[in-house]
Amino acid sequence: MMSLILPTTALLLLLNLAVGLIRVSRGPTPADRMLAALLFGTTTVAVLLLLAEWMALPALRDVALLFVMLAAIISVAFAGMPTTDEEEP
Amino acid sequence: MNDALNPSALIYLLTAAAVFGIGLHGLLQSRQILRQLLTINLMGSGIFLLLITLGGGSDGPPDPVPQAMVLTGIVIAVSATGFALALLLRWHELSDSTELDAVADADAVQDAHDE
Amino acid sequence: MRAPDMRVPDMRVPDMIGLGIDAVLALAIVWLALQTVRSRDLFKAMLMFVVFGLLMSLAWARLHAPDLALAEAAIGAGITGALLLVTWRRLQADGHEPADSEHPPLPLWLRLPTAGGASMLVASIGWVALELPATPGTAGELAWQRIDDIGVSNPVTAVLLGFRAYDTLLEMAVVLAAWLGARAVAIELRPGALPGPAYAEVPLVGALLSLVVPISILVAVYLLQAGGNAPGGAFQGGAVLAAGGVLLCLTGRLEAAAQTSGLERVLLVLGLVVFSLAGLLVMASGGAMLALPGLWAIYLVETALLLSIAITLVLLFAAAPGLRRAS
Amino acid sequence: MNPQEVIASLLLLSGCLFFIAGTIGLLRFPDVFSRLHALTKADNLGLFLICAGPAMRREPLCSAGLLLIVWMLGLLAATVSCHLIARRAVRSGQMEPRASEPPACVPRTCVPRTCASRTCASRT
Amino acid sequence: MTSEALIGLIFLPLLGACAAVLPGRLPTRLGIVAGLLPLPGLLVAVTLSVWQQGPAFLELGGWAAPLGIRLFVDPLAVLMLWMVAIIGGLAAAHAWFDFRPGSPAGQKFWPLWLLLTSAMNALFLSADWFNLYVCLELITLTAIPLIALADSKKAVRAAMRYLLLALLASLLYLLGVALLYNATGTLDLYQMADVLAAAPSAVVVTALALMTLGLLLKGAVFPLHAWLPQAHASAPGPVSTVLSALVVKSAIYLLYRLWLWGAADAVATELALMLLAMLGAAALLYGGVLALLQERLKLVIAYSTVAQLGYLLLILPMASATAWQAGTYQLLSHGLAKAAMFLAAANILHALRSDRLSDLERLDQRQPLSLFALAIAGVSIMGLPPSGGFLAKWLLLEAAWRSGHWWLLAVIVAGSLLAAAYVFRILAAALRRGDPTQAQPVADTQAIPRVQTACALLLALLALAAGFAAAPILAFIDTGLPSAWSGP
Repeated sequence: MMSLILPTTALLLLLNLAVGLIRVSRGPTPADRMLAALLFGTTTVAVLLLLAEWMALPALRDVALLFVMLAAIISVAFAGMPTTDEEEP
Repeated sequence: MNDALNPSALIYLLTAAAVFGIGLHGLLQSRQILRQLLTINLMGSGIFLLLITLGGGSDGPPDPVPQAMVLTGIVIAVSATGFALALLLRWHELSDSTELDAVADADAVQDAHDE
Repeated sequence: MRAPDMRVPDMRVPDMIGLGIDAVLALAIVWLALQTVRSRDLFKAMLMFVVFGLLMSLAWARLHAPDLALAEAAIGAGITGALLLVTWRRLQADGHEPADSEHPPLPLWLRLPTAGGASMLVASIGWVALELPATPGTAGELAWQRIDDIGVSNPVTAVLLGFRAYDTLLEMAVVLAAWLGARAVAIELRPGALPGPAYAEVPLVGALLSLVVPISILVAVYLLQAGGNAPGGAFQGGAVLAAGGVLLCLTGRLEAAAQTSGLERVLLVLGLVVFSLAGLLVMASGGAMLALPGLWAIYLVETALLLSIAITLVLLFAAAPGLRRAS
Repeated sequence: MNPQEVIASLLLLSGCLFFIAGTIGLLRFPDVFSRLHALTKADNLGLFLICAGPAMRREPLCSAGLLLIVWMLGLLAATVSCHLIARRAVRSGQMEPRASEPPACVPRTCVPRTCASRTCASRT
Repeated sequence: MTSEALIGLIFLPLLGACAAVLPGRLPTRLGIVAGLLPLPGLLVAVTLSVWQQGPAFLELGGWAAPLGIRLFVDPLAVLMLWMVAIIGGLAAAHAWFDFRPGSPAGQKFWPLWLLLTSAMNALFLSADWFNLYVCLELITLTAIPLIALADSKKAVRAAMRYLLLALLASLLYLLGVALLYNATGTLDLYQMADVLAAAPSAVVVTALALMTLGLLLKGAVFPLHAWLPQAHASAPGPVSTVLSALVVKSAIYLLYRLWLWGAADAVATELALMLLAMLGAAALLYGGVLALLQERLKLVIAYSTVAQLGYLLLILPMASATAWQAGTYQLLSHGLAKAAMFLAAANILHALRSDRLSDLERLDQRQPLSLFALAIAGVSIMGLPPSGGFLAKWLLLEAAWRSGHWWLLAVIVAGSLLAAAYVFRILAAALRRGDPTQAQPVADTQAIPRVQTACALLLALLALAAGFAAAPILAFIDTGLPSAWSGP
């Protein structure tokens, strides 16, 4: 049962992520893209947790831990960037 | 390796090839140094993926030697990228440009005049 | 669910779902690579590349390579992305928007067949290679057989610090060379090269720092000690520690200094020196060069490597000769 | 099949639902600020449920603890990230709901009323 | 004793580089002295051992080949190591004055220089394809910042271009290595050579082609040479010297290892060797013509490198002991002569503040010794007797004659004529009297340290002496013919 639910959930989340790629691609502002990238970060963490359980690779939980820990770095780097003309509505 | 080709290995193999080719295409297409660095990293990822796919295709435990090679490769790639970005900043400061012009031997002959 | 008759499909269906996961992952990876190359907006391209790294990490997980997933997570999410974004910001600082020029260096008829042909070549050759009969006595099989001689149970660590320790040592030299090179070409620091105090005022950032930085140290130590018998090791740990440092730089807690301090210099070469000297000492006492005697020596060397990698990556990120605490 | 597994499965599936809801929000909400809501709220709840699922089945407490830490850190990261991104968006003058938005967001009614009105309120 | 010496060759400069990173003048000096001075002594031990006991392997960590990494030393490796020690040592002595230890420039220069020395020694000794990849990257990441140290716009542009191409080249090489590992299950160069014939040919041919392409790019072989001239011409003097005399040769060295050892039994080797020789011939002619067209001394010398590298590839299809002697002797004599020319050019550039050919007039009065060094080295490049270059080209002609590659004879002669033309063009520019009314006063030249002049002169004399002392060197080289050519 669990061996069915776990990969199914992971697959659903991945499909979800793939759909979310549209937002990164479409933008229109850098903030939108950044936001979508953050969504991917969270989704990836969830998928890793599921895979850790399903593939019996507990080390993947450490990977998930790294991702949540470091997710903020990119947005901090992003927020420090100057705003440019193209973002002006 | 097993006779029946592991389909998931095949998927990743095709991915590796595609990523490598896309990276190469991007490298040939762009003059923007930052993007060229991205594409070089893409090509590297393609090669790493190929190494691991080929090494893990068998039924037995995954081959640790390609994994160690890829780990080494990842660290080298990030080091090289770090240096390349520093050099790019220097180039930007000196030339006020973020790209390289086309390369030609004619440059060198011209060289005496544009100093 | 219901009865034993579900057992048989129960074995098969998850495999097929796994295949579905692989397929979605592969498509997303290829699409992201394509977007990295194709999008005219460089910021978008960089972001695509960062997301590409995220998914590569999932791919490593699927390929049973958790060590690589860890490295990709630590380096991709923590270092490369921030490095790219900050460089882009510095390039923009004087009002120039880096954008692709209209004239690619090679004409389309040359570059499309080249890249397409190259990838088809790689695919077909890989295909042939996948079907190769396994040759007995390969390096990988031997590594599994002789792993007990090293004294660690993580085969990747056994290869990195045992069988192929020399590669790792030279790799540390590459890391050092990258920093030396970056310092040799370092540009004059302008104010605003790193985000300044204006930004440190955001109260949430303080909360983030007070949690993430200690945890990054903790996780680095954890990964280091885990490296012996589980995925992890000096490189992943060093990258995590460096990510903590990068965060401190980004939030203005650390700022660029014009000089490299003595401590920084010592840390930069520590990994290389400890590794080399350990190898030489073993040789001097009658052993083989670089044959580290036992687990304690491996941990000693790994600790030094971790510190060197962390400081090097942070300094590479700062693109400055040194760092100091912000006043 | 024991009750633990049933609960875990339900948790996982509902977590998945929240993620999907978040993505729908990301795709269809009209501007950055409303999209932020999708990310911070739905996804973190989803992450919590997905962390809770495996934790149900875990015997050793420490790995459940690790999952808890993962979730807490995710919460923190999302909070800080969204705050910073929103701050930056405000500074760059994106308060206006974008008129030029492609029709991906279609009917106005799909925008949560609170969200839209808050955006307006803070603008005036 | 040999194994300690081999380890020392790699680790002394490496630890020296670490010392040079530390603050203060003393650690830097200590690092330079301890990292470079003992190398010739160690090499004497290695040479004697190879001479008496033949080529040797050293297993690092005590792990046998497919599992661990081996070092391998044979006459070819010894020759390259000697070149690193001598050319690198004299160039370092030259650099001592421009990059004083303890000065800001010296702080940047010396750690990179020592690491580069260590990386080249490691590359010439390594017998493991992946380890060679790491060595190549280390060379790239130390050589390029050294170019950028010149800090002109031109140098940084050349460095950036070189870096991007070198990274691409490394990736192509790595892809080849990845495929080979999968086909053979080993990364060891010599073990792989034994099993390569049994591996599926499609994989092997592709892998070899990719590795060769990468190495041709790194070795600046025509038509992939475009990055080289600017990079070598705009770098600081001592750096140009090692780049031209040693760094590009490391890629050619690996091509030798790949095709004459590693892939000697693989399919299509004959065809590949012939193709490489054709590229060499094209490089020889194209580089020679371009060298004739340059207006700056350092660019002439850099294009001369593009041309002279061509000779090294010409020997590949000849497959005889004479051809091997010719190739290795060309490696040696070109290295010495090119190093002398670049150091002399650096002196001239420093003294005159220009290296335009039109500014060189009355050089015989202003910089007599540097001009002398340039002329002697030019003799070797042209291949006039009694220089080492003459011997190399003579052997090459003989080998081409014997193997019946008539077209190569014509190419070699044409290449030498072109070389003579561009060297004489330099000399003519240097001896020109110019218009006496506009002549610059001799006092305009800047004095340069005597040691710097001496380094250039010494290298030029060594290039000349290589023509006299040939017998023992050739006898030594003969003990280590490529495995493919060891037949009669």
